[in-house]
Amino acid sequence: MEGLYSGETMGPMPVKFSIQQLSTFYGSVQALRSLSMDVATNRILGVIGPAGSGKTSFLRTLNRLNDLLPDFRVEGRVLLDGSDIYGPDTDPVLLRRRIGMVFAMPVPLPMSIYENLVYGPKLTGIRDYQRLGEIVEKSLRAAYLWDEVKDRLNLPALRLSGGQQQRLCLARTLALGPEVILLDEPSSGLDPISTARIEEALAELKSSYTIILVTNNTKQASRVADETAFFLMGELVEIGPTEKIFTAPGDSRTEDYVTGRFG
Amino acid sequence: MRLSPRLTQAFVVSLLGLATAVTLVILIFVIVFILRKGLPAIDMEFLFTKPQDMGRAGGILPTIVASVLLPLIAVAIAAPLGVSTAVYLTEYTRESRVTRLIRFGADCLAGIPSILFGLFGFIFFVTILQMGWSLLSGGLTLALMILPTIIRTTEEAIRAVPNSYREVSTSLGATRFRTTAKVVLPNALPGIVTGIMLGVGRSIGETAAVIFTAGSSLRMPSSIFDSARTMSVHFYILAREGLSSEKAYGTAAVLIISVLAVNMVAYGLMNRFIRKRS
Amino acid sequence: MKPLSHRFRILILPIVAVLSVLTTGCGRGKTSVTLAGSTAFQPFAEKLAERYMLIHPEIGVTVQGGGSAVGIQSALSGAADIGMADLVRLPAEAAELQPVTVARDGIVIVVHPSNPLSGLTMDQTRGLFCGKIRNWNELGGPDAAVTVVSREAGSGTRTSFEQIVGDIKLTGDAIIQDSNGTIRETVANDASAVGYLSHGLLSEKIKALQVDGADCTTEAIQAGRYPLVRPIFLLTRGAPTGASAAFIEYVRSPDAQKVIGESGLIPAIQ
Amino acid sequence: MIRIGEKTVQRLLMAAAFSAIGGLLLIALFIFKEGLSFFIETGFRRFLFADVWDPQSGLYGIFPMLVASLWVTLGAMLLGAPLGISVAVFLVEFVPRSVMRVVKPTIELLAGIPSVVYGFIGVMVLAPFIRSTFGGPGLSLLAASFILGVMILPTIISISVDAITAVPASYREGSFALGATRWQTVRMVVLKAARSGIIASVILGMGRAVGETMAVIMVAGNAVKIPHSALDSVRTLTANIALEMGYATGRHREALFATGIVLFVVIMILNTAAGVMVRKRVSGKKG
Repeated sequence: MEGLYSGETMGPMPVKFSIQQLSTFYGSVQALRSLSMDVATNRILGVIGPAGSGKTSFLRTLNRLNDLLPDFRVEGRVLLDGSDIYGPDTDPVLLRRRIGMVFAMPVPLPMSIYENLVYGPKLTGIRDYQRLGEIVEKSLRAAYLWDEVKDRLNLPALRLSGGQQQRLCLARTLALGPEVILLDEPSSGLDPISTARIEEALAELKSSYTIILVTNNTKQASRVADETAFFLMGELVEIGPTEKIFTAPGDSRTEDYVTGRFG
Repeated sequence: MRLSPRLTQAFVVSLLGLATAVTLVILIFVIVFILRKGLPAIDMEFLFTKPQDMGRAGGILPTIVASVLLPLIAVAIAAPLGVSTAVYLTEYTRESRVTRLIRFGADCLAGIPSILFGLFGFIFFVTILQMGWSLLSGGLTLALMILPTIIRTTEEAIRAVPNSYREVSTSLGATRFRTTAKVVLPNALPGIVTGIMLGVGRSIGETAAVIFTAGSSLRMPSSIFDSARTMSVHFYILAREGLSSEKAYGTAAVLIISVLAVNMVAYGLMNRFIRKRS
Repeated sequence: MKPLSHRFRILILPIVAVLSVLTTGCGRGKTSVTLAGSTAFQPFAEKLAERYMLIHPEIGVTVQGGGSAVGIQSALSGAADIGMADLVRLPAEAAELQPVTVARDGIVIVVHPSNPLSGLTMDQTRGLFCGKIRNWNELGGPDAAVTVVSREAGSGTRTSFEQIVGDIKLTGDAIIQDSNGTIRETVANDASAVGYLSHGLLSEKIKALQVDGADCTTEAIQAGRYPLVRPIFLLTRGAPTGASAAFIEYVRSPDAQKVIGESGLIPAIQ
Repeated sequence: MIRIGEKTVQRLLMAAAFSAIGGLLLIALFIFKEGLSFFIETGFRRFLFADVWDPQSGLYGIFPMLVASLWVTLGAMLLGAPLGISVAVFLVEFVPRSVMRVVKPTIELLAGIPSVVYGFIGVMVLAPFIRSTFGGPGLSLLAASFILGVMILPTIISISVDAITAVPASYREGSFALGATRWQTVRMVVLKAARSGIIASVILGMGRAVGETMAVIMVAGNAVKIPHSALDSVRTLTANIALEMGYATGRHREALFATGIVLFVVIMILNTAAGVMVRKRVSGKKG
């Protein structure tokens, strides 16, 4: 089923996610209010909006991480390559292997760097020591961390610096070989150099992954994202190519937010 | 009169230090009391031969074997059961009235006197299930006695594991079981080991319940269906029937040294395991 | 790096191996006789069992404790072949059991070695334990409040002691200890204490008192001069048969009675 | 890696949970079965609130023992809980980790020592000391509370140590960053974060104190009367059960099981009280 961009002339792009009237509830509290949008494949979608606008909740709904919350409920549909991820025959475990996620605060597992990286692949049954070594190197290089850690892979991950830990988390997600990468404010609390490293990595990764980057740093969105979506109070206010959103937004609320007048 | 934070800190720390000193003095007094009375009785013959003349002479080898086997059986039953129950209560069910009721029940049973566990074991395992006085009946009874402690300590340890680890593991495509086995339990290990060590300590030191279930036969147990007398029960009988206080304290000294050794080994292993990971 | 689950598997292997080895043990190879009951007689029964198994290696005799009530219960329920009880009068439940007297045990009144008294009459004993005599100076001793130490309600030693001395209503603030060993320790550590225990436990830490002028010796008991004596019964469901009968016969044999006499009890048969 | 069916794992864990809980329920039922009929026949007045316990003449009043049990448990907690928690805080917060790693197993050794050994130490050392310094028979409520206080230390200390060490370092760093001293950090941040673990240690410690049998019998003197001072000899409910169970038959035995039921209810009340008391105090401060 082909999803078209809303109001975009650049010809139909292959769609990774097609989200239709998505609403989410934590018990009685509603987080997202009937969201509808399409996410193009192999491009970076920036998601901006003030705190509490439902950005993170949206992200965690895509890889069904919100299932961990006891009274979480979903309405509407989220199609990944055409099939509804909340449908009965979707196995959330397999889904999460296709959709990797990097959290706001870097959370390395309390194991060595090596064990952190091979954690995902081993779950899919890869046992061959040689193959694991390749995956580790490939993903560390993709996250621009290989040179700094290649000869101390047995070091406990908690001994790395903040920036290195975040890149390790990115590498760990890449090691899983996902199709989509979700990033939840990856550079919050990082120094400019580490932030630049992450953004370089994302630009590089765009060619082989669909990336959704949630950030409250509008500059980062304008630098990195191909398309940008503006969330407010759980609603999708507007979505479109990044320079259109930042120079000629269709909705006054987007304009106020992007020019920094509020939020 | 508000003391400056620096002064209150110094005052409180010295108070806490005093509390620790008092505890250590008591601990050392108890150990010295036992070793002073017990060490003279310990020699090769005492450790490796069978008791004679009602325990007034000879060694305590059968009781040492029983004191190793009984807690082993109790923990081999109670640890898996207890940890699984705790995992089920924390990871696999939502916090509800039922889980709170179970937790409350476990707390109350942790307070039931061991004599009632002993009687239950005597009537249920020894008589009804025809297991007779045996290490198995004793092990099962002790398992039920230490179960509440293991369940509670494991639950607390699991609850202390930060939720972010579970989220990361799940986001990397782990099932709930793998997340529990690979991330939650390894990080909750210190608390679990503490619970099990308290269980071991309690089952090694128990007398009332053991006499009614594992019995107090002085013969060397050749299988878990044989009755056997642990070191604690041996001390109990020797001291209380006034047979030989010298042999009684010798047994207590051997007991203390082995319990201390077991504790040290268990913590050494666990600390090495943790240092490797964090 | 082996992840934890491997290590667990490795850890569990030895435990399972140990347990499986143990479960195959020789189990009930030989015919066995189980005794259970009175903690006071248990050590003596063990010693006799030891000697008996030297003579009859094909029979395994195990001895359990738990107290006279457990002895009676186990004999009734069949958990034990022979019950051991040291009660002067057996309770109603034991009516079905057939008692055999195998030994007698003298109960001796003990005080702290520093106590000058050397003996008591029956009336003085009754006065002390009923709380009528509250200070040692009433008996010519030092001016100190008497600490009465007694066994717990139902214990063979106490029931026998109270039945022989006659109509004792134990004083409310008596210290209760539940074994001979702890009574000895309590009296040995309290200069103004008075208690009673099996005469087998006498030691230099405590001082024995005469009763009506008689010392607690084997010949005084057998001559009937020393009153505080109680029988020790072996109980079987109906007449003893097979291995149980053989063991009981052995316990009543002169050899076993000599052993009982030497290790602190009074033989039932001269 | 073959993925063990999530469902089978869930069922296995549920089976383990229910067998464990089933076992514990079995014991509770066993105690209630043996003692309930007696409880109903005799009724509260002649059992719970009567104060003469003389099984030979059919009098089964346990009020003095109920009072004694509450006093002994309270005494043990007054000694064990504050001392235990202070030691736990001191070991984790104010002592280098290497020292803690040696001290903790040795303290846990206290848990392995048989209670009958504590009993003898009480009779031979503690009771004579109390008798000489404070008077009275020595074997008393004070001696029982002291010995129990010492015996529950390992439970309270080791579980509290784990609860406090589990508090993430970031909590402490946050507080230090605001200029708090170490003790202020402990009081305001660490103890609150470790609260549920510490409550668990206190409850388990109290359970151990109420359930302790052997040591209490040997040092409490076991006189059946309501204690008027800490120096009086007392008999707790637990001691009574253990003292006479070896010889009790018929109604006497049922009365002892009924005492077990009373004990079970007492523990329930103490546990709920401990839980509520701590929660109220903490929320009070926040409010």
